[in-house]
Amino acid sequence: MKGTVIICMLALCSLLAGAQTATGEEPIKIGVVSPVSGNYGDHGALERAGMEMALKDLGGKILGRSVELVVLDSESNPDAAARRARSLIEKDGVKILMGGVSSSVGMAVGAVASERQALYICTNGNSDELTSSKANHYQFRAGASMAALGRAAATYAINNLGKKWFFLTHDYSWGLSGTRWARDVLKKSGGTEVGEVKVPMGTRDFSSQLLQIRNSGAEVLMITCAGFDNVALLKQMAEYKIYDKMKVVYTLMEYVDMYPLKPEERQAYCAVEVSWNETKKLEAASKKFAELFPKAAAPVIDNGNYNGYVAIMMVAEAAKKAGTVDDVEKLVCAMEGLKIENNLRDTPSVVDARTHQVLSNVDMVKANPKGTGLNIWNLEKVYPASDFDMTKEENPIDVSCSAKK
Amino acid sequence: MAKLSKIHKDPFFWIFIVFACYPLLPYVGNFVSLGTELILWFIFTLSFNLCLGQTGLPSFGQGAFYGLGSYAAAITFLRVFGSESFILPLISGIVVGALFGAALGWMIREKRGTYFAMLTVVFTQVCFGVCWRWDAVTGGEAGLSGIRRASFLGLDMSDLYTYYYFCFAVFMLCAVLIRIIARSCFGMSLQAVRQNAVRAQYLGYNAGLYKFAVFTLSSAFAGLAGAMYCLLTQSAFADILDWSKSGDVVMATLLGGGTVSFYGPIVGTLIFVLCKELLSSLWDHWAFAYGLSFVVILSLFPNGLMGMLQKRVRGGSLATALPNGAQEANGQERTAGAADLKSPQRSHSA
Amino acid sequence: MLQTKKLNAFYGGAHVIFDTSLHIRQGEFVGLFGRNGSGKSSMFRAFMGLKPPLITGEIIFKGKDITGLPSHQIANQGLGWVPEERKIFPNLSVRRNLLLGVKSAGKNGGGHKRSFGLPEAYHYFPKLEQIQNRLGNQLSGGEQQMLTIARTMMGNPDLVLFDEPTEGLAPNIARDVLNMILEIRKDFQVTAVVVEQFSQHLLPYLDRCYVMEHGEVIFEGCPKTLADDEALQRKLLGVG
Amino acid sequence: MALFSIQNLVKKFGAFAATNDVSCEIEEEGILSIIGPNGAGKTTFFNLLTGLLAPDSGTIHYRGKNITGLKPYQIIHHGISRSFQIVRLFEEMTVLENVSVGVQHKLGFMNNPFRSFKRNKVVTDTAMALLERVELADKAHSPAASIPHGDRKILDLAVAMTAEPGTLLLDEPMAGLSKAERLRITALIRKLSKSMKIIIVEHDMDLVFGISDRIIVLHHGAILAMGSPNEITANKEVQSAYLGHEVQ
Amino acid sequence: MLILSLILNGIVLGLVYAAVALGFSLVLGVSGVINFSHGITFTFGAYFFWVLYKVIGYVPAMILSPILVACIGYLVERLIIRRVYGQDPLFGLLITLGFAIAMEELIRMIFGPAAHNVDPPSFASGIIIFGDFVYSQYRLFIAAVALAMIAATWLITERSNFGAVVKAGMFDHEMVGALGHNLFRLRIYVMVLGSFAAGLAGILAAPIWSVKSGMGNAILMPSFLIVLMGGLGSITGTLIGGLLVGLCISLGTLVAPRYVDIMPFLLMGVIVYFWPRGLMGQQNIIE
Repeated sequence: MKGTVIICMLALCSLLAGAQTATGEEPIKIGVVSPVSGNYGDHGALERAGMEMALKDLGGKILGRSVELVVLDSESNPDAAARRARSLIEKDGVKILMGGVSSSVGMAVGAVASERQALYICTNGNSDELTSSKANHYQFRAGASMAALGRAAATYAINNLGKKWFFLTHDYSWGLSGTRWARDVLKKSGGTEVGEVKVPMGTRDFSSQLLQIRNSGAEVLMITCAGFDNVALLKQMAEYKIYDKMKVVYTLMEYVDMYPLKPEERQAYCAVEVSWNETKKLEAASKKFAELFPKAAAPVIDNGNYNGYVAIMMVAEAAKKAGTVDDVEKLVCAMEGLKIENNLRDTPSVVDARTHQVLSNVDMVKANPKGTGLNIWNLEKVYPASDFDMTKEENPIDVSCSAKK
Repeated sequence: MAKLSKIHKDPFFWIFIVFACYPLLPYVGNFVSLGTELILWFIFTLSFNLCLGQTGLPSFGQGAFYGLGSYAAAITFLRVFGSESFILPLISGIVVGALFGAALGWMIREKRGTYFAMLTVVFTQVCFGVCWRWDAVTGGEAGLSGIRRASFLGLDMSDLYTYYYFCFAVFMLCAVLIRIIARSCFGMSLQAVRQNAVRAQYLGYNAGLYKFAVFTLSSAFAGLAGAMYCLLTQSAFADILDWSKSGDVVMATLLGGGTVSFYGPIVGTLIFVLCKELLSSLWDHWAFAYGLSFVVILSLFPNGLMGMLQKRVRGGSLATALPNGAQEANGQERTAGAADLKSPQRSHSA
Repeated sequence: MLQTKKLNAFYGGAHVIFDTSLHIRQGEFVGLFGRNGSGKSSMFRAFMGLKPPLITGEIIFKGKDITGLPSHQIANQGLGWVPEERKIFPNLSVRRNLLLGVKSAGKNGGGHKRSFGLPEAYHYFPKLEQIQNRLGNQLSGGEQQMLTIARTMMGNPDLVLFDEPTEGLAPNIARDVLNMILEIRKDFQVTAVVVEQFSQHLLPYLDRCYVMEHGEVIFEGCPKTLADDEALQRKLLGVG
Repeated sequence: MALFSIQNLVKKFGAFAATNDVSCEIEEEGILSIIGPNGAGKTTFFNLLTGLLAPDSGTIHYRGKNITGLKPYQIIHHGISRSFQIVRLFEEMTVLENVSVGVQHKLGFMNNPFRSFKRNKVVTDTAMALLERVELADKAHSPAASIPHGDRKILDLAVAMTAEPGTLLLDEPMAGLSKAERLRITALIRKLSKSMKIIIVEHDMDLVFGISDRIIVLHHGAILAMGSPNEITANKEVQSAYLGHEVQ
Repeated sequence: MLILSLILNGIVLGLVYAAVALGFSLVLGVSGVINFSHGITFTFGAYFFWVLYKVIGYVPAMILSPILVACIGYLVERLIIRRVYGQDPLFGLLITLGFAIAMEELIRMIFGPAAHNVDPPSFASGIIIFGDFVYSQYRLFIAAVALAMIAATWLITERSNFGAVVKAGMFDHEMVGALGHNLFRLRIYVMVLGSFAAGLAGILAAPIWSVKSGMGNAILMPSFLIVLMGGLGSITGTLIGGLLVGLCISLGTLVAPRYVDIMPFLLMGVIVYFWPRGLMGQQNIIE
């Protein structure tokens, strides 16, 4: 039996060794921890598509070296994601990590990055914590913060839609922060809050909540809800004719969540990180994107792929500035204050040195009841994220290079 | 000296050698944190096998204790003592694991078979749900992070290799302990309860109490493994309480043949965990193969790899234990009064 | 009709039936006597394809080898079993318990004989009609036994195995049950084997009988011989 | 004081009273047999005495202590042990281990529960001595599943004896045994009866009438007669109950 | 008025849960297998429907898809669950769990991970409004179909001969076989019936919950709870259990919306403490 045990062990250990890639001309390896399987697999596919598109635009090279994306499945599970991130660093020698659809995954990978001193760009987590309480020196965020999105949506709603609000909150840190910032705006402008329901993650049936909301007499329903739950929510709001009773505002919406719905099922106002029709550049990029990825869930540039795109561009431009991709410390410092010109928009995105937050525009869109094809929404207003992101008083954290010294 | 010459016959010796050298091996040695994780998995599956292999308890809730242990360590570190302690989180992991194990064990000590399994599934789900929601304590879906490995006995645990060897030492300690338990008088009593609960009762063994005891003990070990995992990842997440973790530990144990061999769980874990990692990096839709592997393994090798290798499937192995037991119960009933319709009969399936 | 050749059965490590050869012919009423533990019930279970888990030898029913077949196939060949434990389904009413006896694989016996259905069941056991909506777990021993017999008959078996049909019944009820068995057997031309420890009542009606002891057949012959054999009787009753 | 003092014991299964208002006193000495026709409620009565079943009503006192409704593992502490009709052994263990498991509980292993089982000399020696007493010592290291049925029956008895009971209840000790094996067990029971009370449920009348000091006859869940073998043989009611005549 | 709406909503949800739990409960009762693949049959129902209803219309798709799901149930029994009968309960649990994981991924492979959209039928869309009282027509339609399913199952188990065999099979396999009923076939039938019911429930849920590969997971735990609360083998028990879970979830949104999905577990704990076999449970083969 001892023989069996030892043979099994050695055989399996060597199995692992076999998984190592051969070395030759050193490509730049970028580790991507992103959901491949599981319920968020589609969102993961989006951000990876964005990254690939950016690489294509760069000709596949950064600083003259070829770039290789090493993708590992995060399973949308922070535990698995952290494990995979560690394995990317240990096994593949990766120094730059990116990816992460949910904030929890972002925080988990960020913690690993900080422990191992690797650069990490969280692409799609929007929770405030990523750039406040859970911020660290090695961690950046390409997507907008919930503060910027929530306050943009709330400002628009208070100015245009009504002052009696009801909140529907996805009951986890991301959802709570969305409602928090919207409420902040509501209070400051003297509106009234009629009520709030919190729905746990994984809720498929919102009928009880919607019955409450319908009876509340609110003018505006302010929603922070994402993922599969959100698709169900949109449908059920149509089912209960909520859209007739009040205006529905989303603090953050994904194009792909709305795209499959019928016009009457999506009568909402939404804040989005990027709207494909914001600029001509973006429209052109969307066309290109649709050609490159015919199988993508939606044929436009959406939040997910936009953030992936920005993350790669950020690395490329920071590398240019620092002159290296191997020295993580230099790269981090180069990123701080970086203006990402190549971001498909007319205004560059700026990396905030203090919080490591990338500040782009936030778009406010209104669903298009007669929209056909891609035109599911009209662009209503463009807010610069820097106007709404957390102020120094609200978020005193400082993870910049200067602070480190 | 006679003992020394025989030591190479003890599988533990080889496990010791392989994993003592592990970080030094070329190629493989780079993956220290994977190695550490493997070692923690070993503790976890060995502890689970105390339930399944030794006592025949079909528990599907072991992942919950692992997760609770990991939370206990994180909370101890971050909230309760507020100190940079290394050993306190581990102790609280053990204590919390044991406490929850005791509570569940006490509630379901008299249940059997399928009913037992169902209740453990439900328990896992409740624990998961509470940890997921109660973010004031558990950090909710984002989990807890910011845990550091402080120095311990002058050793810098934040170094990966040091921590690896610490885990290795703890593993060897746990493994020896679990082996001592399995081979002790107490372990023999567990065997007795598994092999014939009625007879064991007539020898004075309170079967319910023994099930409770072993459940507590095994969840204490699981809690320790969880706490050490928390220190490895320096974070704690609700996701590890999900039943997929419980499923993995049962599968790893069965794959190795935990019911026929003490060392089965170690072999099974090694193969299971590594293959899962490898597969997930190779194929986007790895979950398909992963799921099918359950079906294939369970239907083709119900006694696991060790069972296959040993080629002596003992009468009471898991796959056959139940029908045998039921058969005896049947036989007993046939004389237990003509109108005795009380006890159920489990039929054989060909 | 039913024949065993060198039947051996093992029960939890114990060898309970040794090289037994029985032969039951069409239309016969055969008694199988023996003390507890002599292997009678195990024999029936072997016939029915139930445990004991291990049997060797051959069981031939209506010319077909039924050894090793699953029990429902054996039952559908026309073998009925009135188990010692009665095995009433406690969660079903009397009526539905009866209807369960109707076989899934259609009727047996080729239609030349009268078929036993619900009306017949109530005719022979009027008590069952009175309690037809009562649940199985609310019956007395006698009612249970009647129900078991009627339920087995609902499948119109060609051969019925009665396992201690009067066990644990008050004498007058036991006699009723026995009379019903005799009557039904006559009316429906059923071949029957009755297992009892020993029964004086039964002897006059039997065509043949076997006596088993320690898993072996120690006597085979006409009931009259057994009736005269005082020593064997006393041995069977355990008073000798 | 009587060993067992039983008052108005009732156990019903549904509407069927398997034990119907049984009251009796069982004295300290000798071998007692419980007989009765099939279905008379012997096994139920037996299971009530040994705690496998809890009575619906009535009380059982053992040596003056109320043991009604106690669980098997509690009853054993009062000194009552039993064997089984269908042997119940720890099938994956060896013969010696089977006995040792019983012995270690008796010796109070919980003082040191994590002591190695195999190296526990006291337990092994006691178990070995017991095996020698029942003449199974030569098979001590064979797996329990592999020994002949007669030996298994004896092993079952030996395991029951590990509790060093004051009363040993044997459930059909002869079931399924050959002539020679039965003689062996009979001798063994005789030997044991010198040091403890033995209560037997048995169909083998040779054994019952050969070794019993007293016999209880059960019929329809009630006690039909109780007395010495001679009294029972002479009892008309018993005769008729066995022969199936109606008892008026 | 709100309370009334919520109670009605709880009842509707409860009926759907009960309809799904029926199959789970029957398979558990007759085969003793904790069928973790029950959720995936629910998903299969929704997917077949999504594929079919645009091609062949609403009603034909609603009839055809559960039949296809039932075929899958048949295959699962024959190829997978059959291998673990009579073994440790963990075998059945794991083998079906593995199958469910694999099938979920297979669905993603074929149809992609994104959610798909199914419209409610035109005859049952819109809402009913009586003053403050609002309710969705489609939900009432679902409730009616679910109730019909439960009633049909009740009729089958309580009135038909087949149902008697099913109930008997939960109690004593041996005698069922000895009466000439094919236990193997019975297990297949029950699995097919259960899959059919789960598939139909999946179709009903598709328009309101939308179609996604992971949708089956949401109904697995309620099935567990319903079986534990209501008791195994009793249709009435399943119905009661379903209504309890539904009402608990619906009214729970008023009390503690965050813990709404944990509350049924607590209720179950209380019930199982007082009624170890559930409210209507009887002795059965899984104990």
